[in-house]
Formats: sequence, structure tokens, C-alpha cells
Amino acid sequence: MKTKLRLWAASTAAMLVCLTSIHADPAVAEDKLKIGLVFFLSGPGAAYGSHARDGAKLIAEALNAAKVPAPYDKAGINGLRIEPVFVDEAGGAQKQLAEYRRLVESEKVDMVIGYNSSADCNAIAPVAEELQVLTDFFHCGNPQLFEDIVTAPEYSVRTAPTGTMDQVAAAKYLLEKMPAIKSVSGINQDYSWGQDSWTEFKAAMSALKPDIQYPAGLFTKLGTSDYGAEISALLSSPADALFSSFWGGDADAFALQASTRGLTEKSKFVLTMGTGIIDDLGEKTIVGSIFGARGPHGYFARKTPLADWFKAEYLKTYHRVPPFGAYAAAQGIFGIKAAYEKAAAGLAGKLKTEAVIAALKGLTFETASGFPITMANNNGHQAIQATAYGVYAGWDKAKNEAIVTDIKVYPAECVNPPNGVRAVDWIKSGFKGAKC
Amino acid sequence: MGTLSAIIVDAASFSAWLFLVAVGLTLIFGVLRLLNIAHGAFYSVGAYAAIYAIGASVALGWGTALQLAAALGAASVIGALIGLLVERCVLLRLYGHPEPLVLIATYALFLVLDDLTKMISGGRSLYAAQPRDNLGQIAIGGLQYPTYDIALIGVSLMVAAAAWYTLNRTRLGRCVTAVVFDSEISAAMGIHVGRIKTGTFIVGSVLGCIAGALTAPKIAVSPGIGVEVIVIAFAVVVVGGLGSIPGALLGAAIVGLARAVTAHLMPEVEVFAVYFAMVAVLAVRPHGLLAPVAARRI
Amino acid sequence: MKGHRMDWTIAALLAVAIVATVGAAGVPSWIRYLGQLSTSTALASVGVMILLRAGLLSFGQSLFYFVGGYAVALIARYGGVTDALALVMVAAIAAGLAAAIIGQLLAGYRGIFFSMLTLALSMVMFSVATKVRLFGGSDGLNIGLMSYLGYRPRGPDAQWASFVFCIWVWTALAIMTHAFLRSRFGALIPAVADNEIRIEYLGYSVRKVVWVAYGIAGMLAGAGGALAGLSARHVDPQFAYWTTAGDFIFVVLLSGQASVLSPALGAFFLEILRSYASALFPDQWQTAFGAMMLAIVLFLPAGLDRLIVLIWSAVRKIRALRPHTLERGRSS
Amino acid sequence: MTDLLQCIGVQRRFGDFLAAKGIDLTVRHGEIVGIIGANGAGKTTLFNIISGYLKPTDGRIMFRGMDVTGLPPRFLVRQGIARSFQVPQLFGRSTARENMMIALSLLAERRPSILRRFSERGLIDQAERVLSAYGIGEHADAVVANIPQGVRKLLDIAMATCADPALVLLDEPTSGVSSDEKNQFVSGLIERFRKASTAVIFIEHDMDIVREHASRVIALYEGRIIADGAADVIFADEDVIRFITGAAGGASPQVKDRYASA
Repeated sequence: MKTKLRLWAASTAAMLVCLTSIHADPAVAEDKLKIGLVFFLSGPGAAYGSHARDGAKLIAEALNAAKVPAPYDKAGINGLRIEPVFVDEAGGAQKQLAEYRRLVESEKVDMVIGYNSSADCNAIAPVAEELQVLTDFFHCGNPQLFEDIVTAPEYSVRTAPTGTMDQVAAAKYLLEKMPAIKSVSGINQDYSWGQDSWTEFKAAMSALKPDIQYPAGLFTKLGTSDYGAEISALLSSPADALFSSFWGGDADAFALQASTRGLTEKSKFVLTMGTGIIDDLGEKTIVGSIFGARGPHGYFARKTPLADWFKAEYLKTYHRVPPFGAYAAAQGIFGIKAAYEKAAAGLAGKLKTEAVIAALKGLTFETASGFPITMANNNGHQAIQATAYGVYAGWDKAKNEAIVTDIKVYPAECVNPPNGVRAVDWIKSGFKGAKC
Repeated sequence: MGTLSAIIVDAASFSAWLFLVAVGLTLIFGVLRLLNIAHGAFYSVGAYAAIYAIGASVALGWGTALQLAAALGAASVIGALIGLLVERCVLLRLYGHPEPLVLIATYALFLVLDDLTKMISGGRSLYAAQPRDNLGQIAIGGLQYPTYDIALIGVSLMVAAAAWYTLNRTRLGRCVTAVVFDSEISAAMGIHVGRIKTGTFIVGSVLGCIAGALTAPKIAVSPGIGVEVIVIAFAVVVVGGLGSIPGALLGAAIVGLARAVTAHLMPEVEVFAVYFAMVAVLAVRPHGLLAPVAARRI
Repeated sequence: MKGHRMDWTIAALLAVAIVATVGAAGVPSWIRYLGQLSTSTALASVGVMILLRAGLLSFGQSLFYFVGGYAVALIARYGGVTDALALVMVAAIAAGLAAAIIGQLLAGYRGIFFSMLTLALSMVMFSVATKVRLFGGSDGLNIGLMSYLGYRPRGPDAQWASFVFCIWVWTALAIMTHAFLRSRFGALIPAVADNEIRIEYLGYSVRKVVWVAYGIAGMLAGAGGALAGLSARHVDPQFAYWTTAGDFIFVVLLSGQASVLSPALGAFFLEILRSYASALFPDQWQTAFGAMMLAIVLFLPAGLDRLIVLIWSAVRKIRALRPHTLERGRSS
Repeated sequence: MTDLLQCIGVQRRFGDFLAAKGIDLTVRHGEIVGIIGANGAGKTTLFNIISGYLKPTDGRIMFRGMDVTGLPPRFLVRQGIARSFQVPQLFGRSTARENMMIALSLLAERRPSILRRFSERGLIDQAERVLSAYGIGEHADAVVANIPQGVRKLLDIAMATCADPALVLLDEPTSGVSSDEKNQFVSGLIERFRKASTAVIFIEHDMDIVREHASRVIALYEGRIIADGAADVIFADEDVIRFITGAAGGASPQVKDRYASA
């Protein structure tokens, strides 16, 4: 017993010593830029994160090979080869914090791009500020990140607009399509994404049409597979429209089950992450429903050489049209590249993080969807972008692709709050200062 | 009135699904005294197997019956193979070890198997709704329900009846019951306890895979579907009484009803209705509703 | 086992704490952070170990981990308290009280039903937490920087201070738990697993033993949750999820139950394992992690501390051999 | 001198089966009572009821003039009712010394302290003294699961009685003890209790031992007392011979009926 414990102390100490020596400490190579890329690679989030990883991998390789069209035709980032380090975002915020610190200190990444879950973003942002590492929260959508959590961001940036944009544009689009609408029900996932989406959508709807009714606001657990009871509940007192921010497997399952039971004929579906369903279900998608893509991605993309190249290259590599996760990852890298090269101003080599961030503030950069992004809000750390909604009209069997009609693009200043205004206040004020 | 009939049908349909998911778990617990967390992974393996089998049979131009047969066949074969492998290579070495250790072993298996399905499918969500679509709709109480979902109620009742009959009315079933009662005496009486255990585990795994296969046409099969399933199956089995087939049926009915009622009437509390039902039942009946309580003796 | 000799467990605990404190500055912060997570997991796991010694497998220690973490977050946020020690103490007491109340119900449960009821209670908490605005919903709550008895480190020092604080809280609680386990009351804990009837016939209430054990386990998990919250400066409902409780159980099985030090070893090993699995196999870390877990369960069912015992006895054997061979050498 | 223990009309029902059918029994201070009866006669059930493990369905138990009906064992133990078991109830994973230490820390100290060390010199010495007194000191370091049955029996009794109880219930103290050691085994025990003027009720199948040591014998048959009195009177009793001590043939149907329908 005694001897065992004595050994205990010795072995614990030895373990500590070993670990400090294990951690990689390579000579910092000046010709490459190491980027930590954190996406959901397992669990339900993989339905989304694996596309982001595919997109990021494709962009990183293409940039290194200098195969991307203008304005990103320069090799790598400012001539530096991109060395991606992929990490799985699954496992919770505690694990992500450990992974983040490991990326920064052991892998010695120059920057981190990633994080889809708002819980992870909230947990990591303060640490990013503390460790002074450029961290691009590429796609979490909670306005609170820069409104409440890190109110004066220096090292955290977000190259994607907040979810507010999706809800506001959805409300506007729905009213344009159905001016006489009287009621909207909602079904969303029971965690902050779903809860916030429904709250913001209701606020936006009420701001636009105060007498609207909300007969049902259902919430289901992430990963629910059977929606029979919810569909029955929605069928028994159908609203004119049904709003949902479902994504991934939940969205697909719900769409399949709702359409076979005729819910789609009673209520007009408004799906803020709907193009994901088109990507997965193809021709089985609900005809006549309103779709969004967390931005003007995929079916809403403009035809620019960069956008066309991205779509074609993705199709060639992964045999499918790029889902919006891939667009979000691509714009994350493009944003950093644009800022980096602006800051370098023609000089080769590595730059200080602070210089890159300074260049990113207020920058407008081109994206794979053809709609530029402007780092307009929260002191230039928060992106705004135009967004679009459309209606799925059926499947083009000849071309084997979805037909999306009635596409309406909302300019960035129309659906995003002005700089310095909290999203929720802006919606309640009736979108004061919006430029539509 | 409409709501009431909707609640009943929804509860029945959801309960049927719950029972299918839970029956294998409770069977394995009954005989092996082992709470198999890997059951959730069996479910998702079965679902993926069904997706590929249905996809292939649709491509071959087979009819609905054959599509379903292919799905069930594929799920059963894979379930039996995995079950055999797991029992022989892992569990066999752990019989007699403390319960928690075996629990953790099945959790490890869950992680591995769940990840393997992701590797094979590439993490995309897949669907194969053809058999469900082909069977059409029925109207009950003014609402449309897919015939497939309603048929599943019958299927799960049949599974329950078959399980009950096998355990109570056949020689094999009596051997299994004997092993449950006292495996040492059973061994002394010439029953192959090892074989009964292996057999039960395989049957349980097959049932898990079949549950996945039967669910596959209703959902988009995507990574992580097993995690939710295992917790909810635990709830069902514990409420009904661990190791009892009628208990699983009753547990499924209660949990199904709790969910349907809350979804219709109190959607805010739907997420924790299941766990609340579990706490409430256990607080009143510590061994679940239908579990036989073993007497303690000095 | 002799009367007033030095207690080697306490010596080892203090040695680990001193080595960690002195060495902290030389260790990269990500390993320090893993160390912090290990202390918090270790505390919760010690609670699981106590209950396991009493023959009870709690699948719901995550509940008290949650209570501890959220007590810190809520008091820091709404009460404006920034002293880490005060927060940890309040958190541990809050969790201990919660455990004392729930323990009244649970003390009559045994075996799988105990496990399942603890699991269900924890999941109820998880589900409620994702809905309550005050708790920040599923996003959880962030926690600001702490002060340590008046010392207010900022920047890189903050993480160092937080690490040292975690180490010493763990050490103090581990010593207290160790003292509890070797007390006259503590001797009843394994006795419960052995023979409840005998305890009742020795005039003592088994229920009470289980209740106290559960309360202490809850308090330790609460302190663990508080440390986790302080380390991450963030808490979320995941704290109460069943997989968190699964981690605690895994840690105890991994490390064995020889002493209060064991779970710390197990927890640190778990964090390292997870970290390296996801570094080396970002896509298949679950498989790697699961396979490793399975290998340990299959080939080292008694836990890692058993491995140390084996190595130690091998070392002693070799040492015992050496003079022997030398002697023979001389005589020839 | 008042009665130590009084059972008044004690009944116990398990479903349809009556294990105790109205037992009336009185035990005085310092008495040594032997209980005889065939298997299933309700001897252990009676012990379970007296010691509080089972609640009687009907009837009352008085101990030292106090109504203790339905109180749990842990309370009765503290009142002075000790009990040993047919199958020794020990802490199988601990050593004999540790078993004894737990017993002492619970019974002798009244309350196990969180603040006092378990393996204190004082407690260790005390445990070793008790073990030696019972002649099992040499097994102190052995893990209980591995020691011989006779030693386990003694340890079980030693643990139960270490706090000088007023009444000791011994459930078949000689089962598992080899037949040539039985007599010595029991006389040692009885001597000890007699010296401390502790009342003893013991269940025993060996009639010679009962005859030699019991000052009074109670014969149980199918849940009721069929005879109660001095040993030589009881062993001469017609019913006792027929049902318990007599030829293995057992009871005649009529007599069986007489006692079964209560």
C-alpha cells in the first residue's frame, strides 16, 4: 500500500514531465500558414459540419495550387501555403476549449476558423481574446456573441451574418408571398438555435403585421426521429404558414413525414435552412415551400467566375452541389485571405495577427456565392451580407437539379441591424434604419 | 374530440416504435443481466443496412414487399453477425465482472459502431422512403396517417406476442426462463447456458437492427441517430420493469402517451416528459411497473 | 497500517500538488487546462468511487456537477461575487444540499434501479436547463475572471492562477475525502456493499450510510463542477447530460478504486486520451477512443492503478534479483 | 424480577401461508432457552420477528416492559437484543479483525465517528482482545470469505454480542461446526453468557445439546408452540416425540390437523 502510493507520486510527476516534452515544438516555418479548422465531424452536427470540412479542404487545396479564380488567384494566403488542421467540434464546450488551447499552443496554428454551435462560440471567444489568436467564428448565428459575451472583440471575428438576417428576411418574404396571412405556427429544435429563431421570427412578423396569430410553437429535441405527434398537433389546427429552423437529419425527417401526411397542403412551409433539405432529399422535397440557406448560397448564388468555379469544382470533387455549410467555410477562408493580402500590401511573408485584423475591419470581400460580405458591425468584427429566399418549384429531371423560383434577394442593410444596434431592439423598433 | 383521437393514434404509433426499439434491450437485460448501451448503435447500423437494401431493391425494380423483405433481411444478417462478434469477442470475456465495467464496455462498443456507420456512409443523411410512400395513407379521425406507420403498430404487437409465446410456450423459451431464474441450476440440468446467452444476445441485436430498419423509411438516416434512441429506450425499459417483455410494452405505452399528450397540449414540457415519467414511476415503484420483485432472505 | 506513521496518500497528494504548483509555469497552458479539467472530473469521480465502494453505481453525478457549475455561474453573474474560493465553497454546499435532499429518496434504491433513477433525475435537469432563460438555455452562461483571496490576476497569469487554485482545491478535498474514508464512519461504506443486514444488526442504519455517502459524493461533484466552470469560464447544460456522468464512471473504472488519488490519474489519462485521439484521428476519434476504452476494459479490468501495482512489483522483483546475482558472481 | 421478553399472540402471514400462528412466549432475565422444531416450523421466522427484521402481522412484542413491535433491528440491537445467524452475516471482503472493529465501533461506541480514524490502536487492540476471548485470534488477519465455517460462526456471534446485550438470539449456532466439537463449542458460549447473566434463546437441531444446556425448551410445530417447559418434561412430551424428536415418520394426519387449523 505504502510503496504503491509512493510510486503514485513519482509516476504522476513523470507523466507531467513527459507530456511537456511530447507536445510538438517544430521550428516555425515562415512559408506556411497553419489554420485550425473546427467543424462537426461526428454526431448530428456532422450532417452540416462535414460539408463545411469538405468545402474548407477544397478551398485550401485549390488556393495552395493557385487554381482559384480572381480575386483569389494568388497562391495560398499571401503566397503562404495553407496547412489545415482539422478538429471535430463534437463533444461539448469543455472539450472544445481544451482542443482550442491545444491548437494554439501545441499545433501552433496561426489562426482558427470554425465553430458552428453558439455554446462553443460563447465559450471560446473570451479565450481567443485572452490568447490573442485570430479566431473566425465562421457560422454560429447568435447575435449575443458580440452583443453580450465579448462586447469589444479584438481577436474574434465572424465572417457570417447572424441568424437575425434569416428570420427577418423570412418574415418579409412570407408577407410578400401571402399578404393576407393570419397565422403562423412554428416547429423548432429545443436548444438556443431553435428557440432564438422562433423568438426572432415572431418578433419580426409582429413588427411587420401586428395582428398575426401564432397558434402553436412546438419544440422538439435535437435528434428526434418521429414527428408523428407534432404533425398531428399542427394538422388539427393548421396555421396559414409553418416556420421551422430545422437542419440536418431532423429537417429531412420532418419534411418527409409532414409531406406524406398532407401538412404541406394546409400550411405554407417556411424553412430558414431549407436548402439543406433539397440537398439531401432531392426530388422528394416539398414543392411550393419557401426556402432559405443561411445566406444567398447554393441555388441563390449569383453567376460570377468565382461562384461558378466553386460550384463546378465542388460538384467534380464531391459529386453534389455545394451545400451552404461549404459556402460558409469557403467565405471564412476567403475573408481571412482578403484581409491578409490587403494588410500585406504586396509584401511577401507572414504578418502580425493584429495587422490582419485591422485590415479585416470594415473590409468587403468577394464570396463563393457571388454576394460580397462586409465586415460592417461590432467595430468591424461582424459580417453582414445580402440574403435570399425562394420557392422550391420542382425537380428538373433533365438537368437533375432543383428548380427554385421567385428568388428574392434582400440587401445586407435591409435585413441586418445597423452597426451598434442590438438585433432584438432593432426588430422591435420596426427595423429602424433598414435600407431596403 | 379530434385532438383526443389524434392523441390516441399518435401515442399508439409512437409507442409501437418505442417498443420495437426497447424490446431487444429488455430481452438482453432479462437473460444476461446486462444493460447494453451498444443497442443504440445496433439501431443505427440496422437503419443504414435498410437504406442500402431498399436502395438496391428499388434499383432492381422490386415491389414494396420485396423492398421491406430486403431491408429486414439485411438488418437481420448484419445484426446477427455483429451480435455474434460482440458476444464472442467482448462480452464472453466479461461475464462475472462488475456490472459497471460491462456497461462501459458496451458504451465503448457504441462509440466504435456509431463511428463505423459514419465512415461507411460518409456522414451524409440518407433516406429510402419508397416502401412507406408506396403503402399510401389512411384517414383516422379526420387526419391522414401513413399506412406504414399504422402497420407498425400491428408489427410491434406481433413482435410482442411472438416474444411472449416463445418465452412462455416453447421448450426453448422455458430453457431461457430457467437460465434467467438460476443459471447454475440450469447448467446442472443440462441446459447450455453459454449457448442460451449467445443466442439471446444475437436475437437482441437482431431486434435492435430490425427496429432501425423499420424506422429507416420514416426518417432521414444520419449520423448520431443512436444516441437519442438509447436513452429513450432505457426510459421505456426502466418504466416497464427491466427484463420484462410485457413491461416494455407497458413502458412504451406510457412514454408514448406522455409524449403525445404533451406534444398536443403542453408543447413546452415535451422534452422532459419522458424523463419525468421515468422519475415518477421509479419513485412510486422502485423496480418498474411489471418487474418481479425478488424477495430478500437471511 | 500502523498507528501514527505518516499517511502516504496524504504525502503523495501534497507532493503532486507541490510539484504541479512549482512546475505550472513551465507547462504549456493547454496541458494546464487539461490538468484543470482533470481535477474537476477527478473530484466528481471520487464521489462515484465512494458510491461504487458502497456497491452503488450512480449514473447521475452529472446532476451535482451541473449544480456546482451553475451555482458558480449564477452567483458570479447575479451576485457579483468574484472570489473563487467562496464560489467553490458555496457551490459544494449547494450541491451537497441538493444531494442530501435527493438522497432521501435514493437511499432506498439499489442496483440498476439506483443507476437509472439517478440518470433520469440528471436528464430532467438537463432538459429543464435547456429551456430556462435564467440559465442561458443551451448556450449556457459565461463566467468572468476570478480573484483569489484578493489576488486578481489578468491575462496569461489568470490561467496559471486558476490552475494552481484547482490543484489545491482538489488536494484539500481529496485529503478530506481520504480522512473520511478511513474514519470509523468511512469504514461502513464498503461494509454496505458487503452486508447490509449485518450493519442493521449492529444497530446502525444502512439508509443513513448511503445517504451520507450520496451527500458527500454530491458535494464533491458540485466542487468538481465549480472547478470546471471556473476553468472553462463557461457552463452549459451539457454538464448534466448522461455522457458526463458516463465519463466519471469511466474514469473510476479506468483508474481503479485503490485510493482517492486513483481518479485523478484516470481523469488525466482520459483527457489526454481524448485530446490525442482527436488530434491524431479528427474524423475517427470516437473509434480510436472507444477502441482504447474497450482494450482497457478487456485487458486491464482492475484499472490503471492495478497496472502501477504490477509494474511496481516487477521492479521490486528485479531489484530483489540483482543483489542475488551479484552475490552469486562474487562466490564463483 | 420482570420478564425480559414477551411475545403476545404473534402472527405472521406470507401471502396465504401463516408462518407464525399466535405465539405466546415469555423469557426472563438470564434464562437459557432452547428452541426445537422441524425445518419450516417457523423458528427463524420467530427470530426474525423478535429481532425486528420482520413485522408481525398481528400481536405484540414487549422487551423490558416496552412495546417494541415493528421496530427495526438497528433499534432493538441498541435496546439489547443481539442476534447471530444460521448463515453467518459478515463483511466478506474484510479481515476478521476489521469485521470485529466495525462491530465494536458501531456497538461499543454507539455512533461511528467521521472524525475518528478507523484503524486506531485502541480499536485494533480491543478487537484483538475480543477475538482472542473467543479463541479465534489467530484468524485476525484472514479475509473472512476464506476462513473455516466454525470460525465464521464464532465471529458472527462475537460481533453480535460484543456490547453485552440482555438477550441473545442464536440461530443454529452449531450448524457447520463438526459434530465432535459441537458440545464444547456450545458450552463455551453458554458459559460466557451465563456468567454475564445474559438471556439466550438458541435454535438447535441436536437434542443432546439442547438437553444439556437449555434451562427451558420450547417446541415449535407449524408456526405454533406445542410445548414449553423444562428440558426433561419437553422431551417426554407426546407431541414433541411425535413431531420433532421421534421417529422420522412424522405426524399422524389427525394430530397435524389439530394444530394446523388455528
